[in-house]
Amino acid sequence: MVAARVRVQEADFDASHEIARLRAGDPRVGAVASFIGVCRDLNEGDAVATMTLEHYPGMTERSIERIIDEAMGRWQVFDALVVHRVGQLEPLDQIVFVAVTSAHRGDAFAACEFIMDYLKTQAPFWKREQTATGPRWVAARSSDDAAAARWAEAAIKG
Amino acid sequence: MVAARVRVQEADFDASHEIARLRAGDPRVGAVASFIGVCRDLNEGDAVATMTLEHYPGMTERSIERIIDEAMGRWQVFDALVVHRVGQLEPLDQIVFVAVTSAHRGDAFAACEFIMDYLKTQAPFWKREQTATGPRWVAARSSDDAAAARWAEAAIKG
Amino acid sequence: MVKLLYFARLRERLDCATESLELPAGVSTVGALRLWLAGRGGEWQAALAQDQSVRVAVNQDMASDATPVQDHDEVAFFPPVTGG
Amino acid sequence: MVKLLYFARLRERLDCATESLELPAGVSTVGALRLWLAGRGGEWQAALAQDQSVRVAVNQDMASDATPVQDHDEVAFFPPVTGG
Repeated sequence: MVAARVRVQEADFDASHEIARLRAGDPRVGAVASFIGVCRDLNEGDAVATMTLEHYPGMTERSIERIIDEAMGRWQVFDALVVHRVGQLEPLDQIVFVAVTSAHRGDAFAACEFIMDYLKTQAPFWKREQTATGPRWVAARSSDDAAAARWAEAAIKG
Repeated sequence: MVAARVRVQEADFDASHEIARLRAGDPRVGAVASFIGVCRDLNEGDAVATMTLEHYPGMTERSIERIIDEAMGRWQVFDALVVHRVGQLEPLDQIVFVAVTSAHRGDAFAACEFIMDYLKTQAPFWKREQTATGPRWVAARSSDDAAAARWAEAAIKG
Repeated sequence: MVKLLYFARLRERLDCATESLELPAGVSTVGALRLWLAGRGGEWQAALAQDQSVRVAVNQDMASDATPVQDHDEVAFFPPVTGG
Repeated sequence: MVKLLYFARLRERLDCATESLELPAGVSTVGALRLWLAGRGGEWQAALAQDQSVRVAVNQDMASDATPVQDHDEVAFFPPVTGG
């Protein structure tokens, strides 16, 4: 049985549940690195009331699958999972979950951070924030490009 | 109210619950990096039936507190938690949990991995494995020393 | 026909989420298609101008100006992504 | 008196988890104390010899051979740690 490695959904997720499923019955797993991205109440200095996440159905899943494949080629990892929420979210809400299982922690950490860095620059999601002065589309950050570039020359092939 | 940043316990833990507590009510948190160390069924090529974790009560908590302080001095993080189990464990059991909250993912990932790397070489825990040929104390790994050393010159002061 | 998709700020500016288009004569790359669409003028000109940060995907793979476009392709235009 | 603690493999080899000891004359550092304990011979000599990987903590801080030891200190001897 192969569970989906990528899910895009409106519903919230439970980290423990996802991790338990990811490593279920695999006694080779010694390390699980995971990441949760959370909706903040402040962005670029402005209070954020709500946020809406739009995506490109089909391409989103496809691009994240490719990022996971790339991570699994670079590091010794057993499995990986990405859950990304779309729709309307509020401060304190969970947005994204990435988990990676491996025999050893170094590979798990590296693959997990790599997946997040690439997701931030490659996966077609767009955030629109509701602030006191009205809605605005969140601008891409050059620091995210820099974070992804740090993983080096071997780009993800289209 | 300040919750303990370090817990040493026989009981299992729930990652979602710990993460929710760690970031409860703090809308500045945008990133939660976490790690779970898991008991494998194989070590150094031998099947492991059970494992017993011994520690040095008092010094354990103290040394991990110091590691967390060091991490919080190096990176912009809001809070961190370490839960480490002791007593008898079996393959698939969770051993250790580290979680770090931050505004941004880079700091959260770095601090989380730093804490794990230092914990592996600085915190007084010892594993004894039960294998087919009897019990044995797990040997320290030079790769763990190397992982900790990579975080550079500034050693944690005694 | 090619299927065109617009996302996020670009969708709002153009007031268009999707359209079907008979590939214009002489248009066989992403760059040429973008130029042709900008030629519609108004918001299309402003939003798709070369100095705008517009990303393009062909059949759900990231593309560049040189990427070929042919009949039945799905071509999406969108701003730099901001998920995660 | 100093309180001495032994952990893990060292505790098992020495068959001793903890003891109280009147600090011997002339013993004022971790290195000197370890040497004095090794002088008990047998397993003590074997387990605490200089070529053994033994870690020492004084009052729950990691110590080196040069770390001072004085009355009322808690001194722990143990193998390299293997938690996590």
